Amino acid sequence: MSTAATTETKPAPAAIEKIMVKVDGREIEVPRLMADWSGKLTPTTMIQACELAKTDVPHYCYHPKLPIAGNCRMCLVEFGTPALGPDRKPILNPDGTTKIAKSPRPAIACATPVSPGMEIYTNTPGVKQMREGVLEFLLINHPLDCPICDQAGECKLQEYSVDYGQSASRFVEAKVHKPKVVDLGPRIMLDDERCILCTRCIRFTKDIVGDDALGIVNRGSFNTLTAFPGKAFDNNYTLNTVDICPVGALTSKDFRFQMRVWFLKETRSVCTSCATGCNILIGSREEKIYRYTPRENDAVNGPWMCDYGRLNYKWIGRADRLKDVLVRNVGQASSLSHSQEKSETGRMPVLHSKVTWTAALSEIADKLKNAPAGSVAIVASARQTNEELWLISKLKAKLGAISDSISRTGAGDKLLVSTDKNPNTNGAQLTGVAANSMGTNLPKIADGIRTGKIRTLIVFGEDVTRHGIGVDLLGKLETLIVSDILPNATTELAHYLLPGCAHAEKRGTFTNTKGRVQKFMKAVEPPGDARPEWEFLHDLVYNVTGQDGFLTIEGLFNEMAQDVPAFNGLTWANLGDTGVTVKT
Amino acid sequence: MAQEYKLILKHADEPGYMPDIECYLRHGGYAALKKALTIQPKDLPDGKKLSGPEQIRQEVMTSGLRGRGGAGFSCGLKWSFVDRKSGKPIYLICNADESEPGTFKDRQIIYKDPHQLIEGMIISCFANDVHLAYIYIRGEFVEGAKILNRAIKEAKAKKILGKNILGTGYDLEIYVHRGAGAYICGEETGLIESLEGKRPYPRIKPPYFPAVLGLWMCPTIVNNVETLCNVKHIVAMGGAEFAKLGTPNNTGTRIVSLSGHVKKPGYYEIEVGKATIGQLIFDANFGGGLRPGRSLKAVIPGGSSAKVFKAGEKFKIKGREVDMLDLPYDFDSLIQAGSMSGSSAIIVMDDSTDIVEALANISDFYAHESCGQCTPCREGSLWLSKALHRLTHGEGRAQDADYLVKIADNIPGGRTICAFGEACSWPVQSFVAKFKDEFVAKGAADEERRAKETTPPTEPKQLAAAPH
Amino acid sequence: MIVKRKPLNFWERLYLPAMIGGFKVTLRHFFKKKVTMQYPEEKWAVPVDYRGAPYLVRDQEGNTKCVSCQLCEFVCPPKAIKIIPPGPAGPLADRPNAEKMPLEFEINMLRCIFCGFCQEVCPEEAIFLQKDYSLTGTSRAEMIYNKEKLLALGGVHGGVQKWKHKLEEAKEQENFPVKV
Amino acid sequence: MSFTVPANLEGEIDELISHYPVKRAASLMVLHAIQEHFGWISQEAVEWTARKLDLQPINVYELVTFYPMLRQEPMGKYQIKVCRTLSCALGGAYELHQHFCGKLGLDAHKHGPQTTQDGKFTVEFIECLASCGTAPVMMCNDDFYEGVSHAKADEILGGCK
Repeated sequence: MSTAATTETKPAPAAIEKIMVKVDGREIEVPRLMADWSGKLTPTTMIQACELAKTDVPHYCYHPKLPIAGNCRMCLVEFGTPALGPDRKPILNPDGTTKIAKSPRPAIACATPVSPGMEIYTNTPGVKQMREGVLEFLLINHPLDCPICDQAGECKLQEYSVDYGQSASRFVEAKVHKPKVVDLGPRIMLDDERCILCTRCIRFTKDIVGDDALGIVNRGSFNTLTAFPGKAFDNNYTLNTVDICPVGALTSKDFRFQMRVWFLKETRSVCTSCATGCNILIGSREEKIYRYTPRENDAVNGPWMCDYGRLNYKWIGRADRLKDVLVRNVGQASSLSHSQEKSETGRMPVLHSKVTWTAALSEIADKLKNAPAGSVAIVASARQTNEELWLISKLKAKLGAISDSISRTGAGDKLLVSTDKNPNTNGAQLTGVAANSMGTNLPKIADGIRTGKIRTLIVFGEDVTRHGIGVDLLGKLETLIVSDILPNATTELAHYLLPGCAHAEKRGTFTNTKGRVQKFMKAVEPPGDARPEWEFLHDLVYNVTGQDGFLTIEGLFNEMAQDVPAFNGLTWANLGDTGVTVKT
Repeated sequence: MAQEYKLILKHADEPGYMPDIECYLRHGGYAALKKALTIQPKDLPDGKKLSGPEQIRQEVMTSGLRGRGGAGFSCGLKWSFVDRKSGKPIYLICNADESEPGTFKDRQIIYKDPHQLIEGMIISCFANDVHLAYIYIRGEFVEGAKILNRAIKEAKAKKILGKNILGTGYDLEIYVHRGAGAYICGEETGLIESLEGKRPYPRIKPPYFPAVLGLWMCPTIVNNVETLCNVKHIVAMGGAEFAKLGTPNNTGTRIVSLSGHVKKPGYYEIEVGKATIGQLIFDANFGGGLRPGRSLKAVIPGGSSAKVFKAGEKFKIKGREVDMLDLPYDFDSLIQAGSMSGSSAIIVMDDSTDIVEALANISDFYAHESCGQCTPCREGSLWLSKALHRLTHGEGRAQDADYLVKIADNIPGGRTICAFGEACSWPVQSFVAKFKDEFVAKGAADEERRAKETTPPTEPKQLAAAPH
Repeated sequence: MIVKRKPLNFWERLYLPAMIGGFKVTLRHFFKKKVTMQYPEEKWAVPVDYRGAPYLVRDQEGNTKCVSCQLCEFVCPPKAIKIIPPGPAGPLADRPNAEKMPLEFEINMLRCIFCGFCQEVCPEEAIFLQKDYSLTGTSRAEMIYNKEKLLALGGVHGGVQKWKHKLEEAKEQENFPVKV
Repeated sequence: MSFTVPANLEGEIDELISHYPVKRAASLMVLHAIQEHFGWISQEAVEWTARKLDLQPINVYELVTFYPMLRQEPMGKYQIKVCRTLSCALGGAYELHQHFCGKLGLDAHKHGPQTTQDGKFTVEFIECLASCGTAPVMMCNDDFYEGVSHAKADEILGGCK
């Protein structure tokens, strides 16, 4: 089998010297240098060593993808280094082991580099006492308003309180009160009383986004996080500060008071707002999507995602979603006159009848089977999955059809947003459904319809009336088969309308702009009769070509991987949660 | 009888001595600079050459000069840590942010003899290959900043400062940078951040040691005003000669600031360790004793953050029992006695002092001055101050003595980014430990009074009956 | 193991003494106070701490105490509670500092098992199991009590007004240099 | 925007900026210069400074709110700052502060600077002024006074025209 699919492209595994350290008595080998927040190799810190040793060190201000601040003091640990004699050589114990000189002062694990032979102690009574002390300090001026805090359930203050908190407070003084319900920007709400001043948000927006918008004002215990008065905290990445805020100081206005997080089911998925394909978690409850949060994948988005993508989920739950399989009534308009009101597009509505999937698919199959070669055109969408596009390519081959997809471009940025707004442009091209230069076949299809050569048009998820195949041309078609999610001018004119699914309602894979094939899972049930396209496409392909295939997404993907050269060697299983990069 | 030994303030208080350059030159000023700039390279037995600056650095090391700002760290050692191979410029900052309560020694130098500081700075800069230096002066010294600026202007006019100093080809610029009322700017990394135009948040060490990653991430030396002035005298008299002043490991002279309940508060320059605390307080040529009819209650020996000494306290030092008043005023003895000489400021409290009020005052200061960067200090300093405020405003409890210590115990010992954590908790720990009865009595008295005043609390309301 | 039955003696085989013994008990009860109650005409005196139906309560100023934290919904074993949180655009809470109260709060009394977990878990003392034990209705829909009904049934609970206390404390501190 | 900086002040500020290899470092000195000229640092002044130093306004605002010497609102014509820290407190600073407050009709227990109704005086109880040997000490605007007795305090007030 050819293996066009390359394996993970990790940073060149240059020979980095390994050193031995001990974490809580267990010896572990760690590299002397490790990547810091920006990816630069810097001396390995204690917290990194502890992570490699699978020892949890509680922390608030430390974040692996942010510059180190060292201000929360939660990660204080005790440590010792080999005792050196006057000759600068380690002193040995009588039993031959190296003598360790324990440091009289603790160190913050997040900023202190490890040295060979170092011993880190994270579970001594002293360390526990320090953590308890720090936590108590953090809590004395905290409002303790968990019942109304959106962070409750995923709050570090709550989590560490379980481990290191006191059952009763000895604080009898008045708490420091600070501004609450501060409107920080269009998407962010701030509660300064909850803020523990870890400065993660400040560092993120300054060092990652480059928008130095947040800061701390006043002094001492009155320190207060704020943006400059009158200047909104508004860039395309603000909502990441909500994710990294270890407490409930920064909350999302969109998610504000919507649902408690412990009710949310988290589904691994991929953002479809652009070709970057940020890995996400879809938070849903009872078939309703409440939020997207980024899912860490260093090969794609790190721990971040853009605000636009994050909030671009509401259309999935829209009331006007296509829910029924519809067939256009024959001789409509004249015979049936009960519906005279005009549709959104200003045209007289075309009347449809509801039918079953089986009936509609067999009718379509019949029509396609009888269509003369070259009389069918397919407009697929680069928003469809690899599997769906591959099934379409099978159909295209059988029918000798001309096909293409529609490109979408827009402004991008240096961080995550791609100029390509289709999530699967690479998939559409690798499966051969889209033209090499996406969209160049569209005028040819329009011409074909105009000249009468093309009699049947199959459209997936695109409103072709806005891309050069107008209503008049669609009117000339013998058969217009449309699959979509939301109604538009094209769906209105369809002879067969097949309701499809949003990515959150099905499984599949996308190939992002860098050629990374990533899979996504199903979070919610599709509305009404809507079915994932790959499911009914499979039926259609089977009916038209007579070839049987897999009726599971796993099988389908594996079959596709064998067929499409670029995907050779991939299997659904070896994609893992973070995907595999292929050559595009 | 212990005597003052005036080295740095030799001329400052002479009648008619003016802070201008002519007066300074008349008193032999800038001679040490000329000497420093013209030191010839010395051949070493191994064939290498020791340059002039290297020789000055060696002299400073030989002199045993310890920093006069508070920590008492060896100046020579501090200079030796400077990363001279990085290729980055080296900066020197004079820490003139004198802000430790009780201290007013640098003020004397800046206001009365600014050129001595400038000379000390130029020599130190020359010794460390520095071409740009700053004097970070506290904002309240409005006049001081003006005096220094005038002095710098005068020195530039005389070609003592600026390009090609005294024709030796050495360039140095010194600028005065004013603070704006923040104690934390006295912490060297906080000072660097402040100078960089940021909030004066002290930096984490590691990795940001000023000698390697200081001002603008370049190697930086931060020295106290008095330390830099001493450098001039070291060059003038030679390191070995300087080391003869004072006592071993505590060389040179120190200006001691004496304040509080003494007859003659003020500053006194002594050879380090050549006078005891008792002499400084009681001798006629120093503090002159307490006010009539008063007895000594407590002494804070090194600025408000140092641990307090109680009158009559005895310490075991080198197997000998020493009374608090007989402690020689130097770096090491005070550390052995559990406190520190800090910025050499002695605050004397007589028996009229309410010790709880005094601690509340100190705690208020630290709560106000905490920068709020790291958790224990930010939250702890205000908590301590609030608890003490309760105790001094009739809301105390007998248990508050232990309460205070327990809070204070959670702040110091390397849990904070800088030494402010120690500074705000040491007074509380030592005051309460040494005067516990007063704290308990005050709290107990409050409790008793409140019990008399308040009526017993009403029964908590029960769930109202359902309305059906 | 087999336990051997003891053979009956003569008097026991006669049955009469046992019957007389039984009648004696019956006779005794003729002269005792009756314990039966003419329910539903007669109503039972509900003991203190009885755990009847859960209702929402208001504070002494008539404000809704529930802040829609949904802990009761989470803990409810038969999933009888459904809360619709206010969302970002929802109504403001009655109490200015509490920020949040439920848009809708429903308890399906057909599902409720009166376990009291909701009362126990409530951080706001907003829901109490009260004295109602006989809940009737003519439809399933009627047995789903909404917020309005629950609040009306629940009455007032005078407890600590923590949000109010916080607000007052904050107002007192306007002296402090908190200015944003 | 109504906030304009006169040319000579801007010249002075440019000179200050030239003292530092990194513009940002001049922040404090620029703010001092602005405060000396305008008496306080308004929001517009913060924004102007930020533009001048190629910073974001929040960077400057962080400083203005940190340092007590920088004023965010207009102060009295005469700013009286009495030191309250230990040595001065032992020397009678509380009585001195009370004396000023009493004379000027201000509340001695309030936190922060207080200005008289007529805007002539601002009294502030501040931390150590570093002249503990001559307690109690105070400042009236930029002038420093040592060993201030109540009589001397009255004299100082009298001298404020």
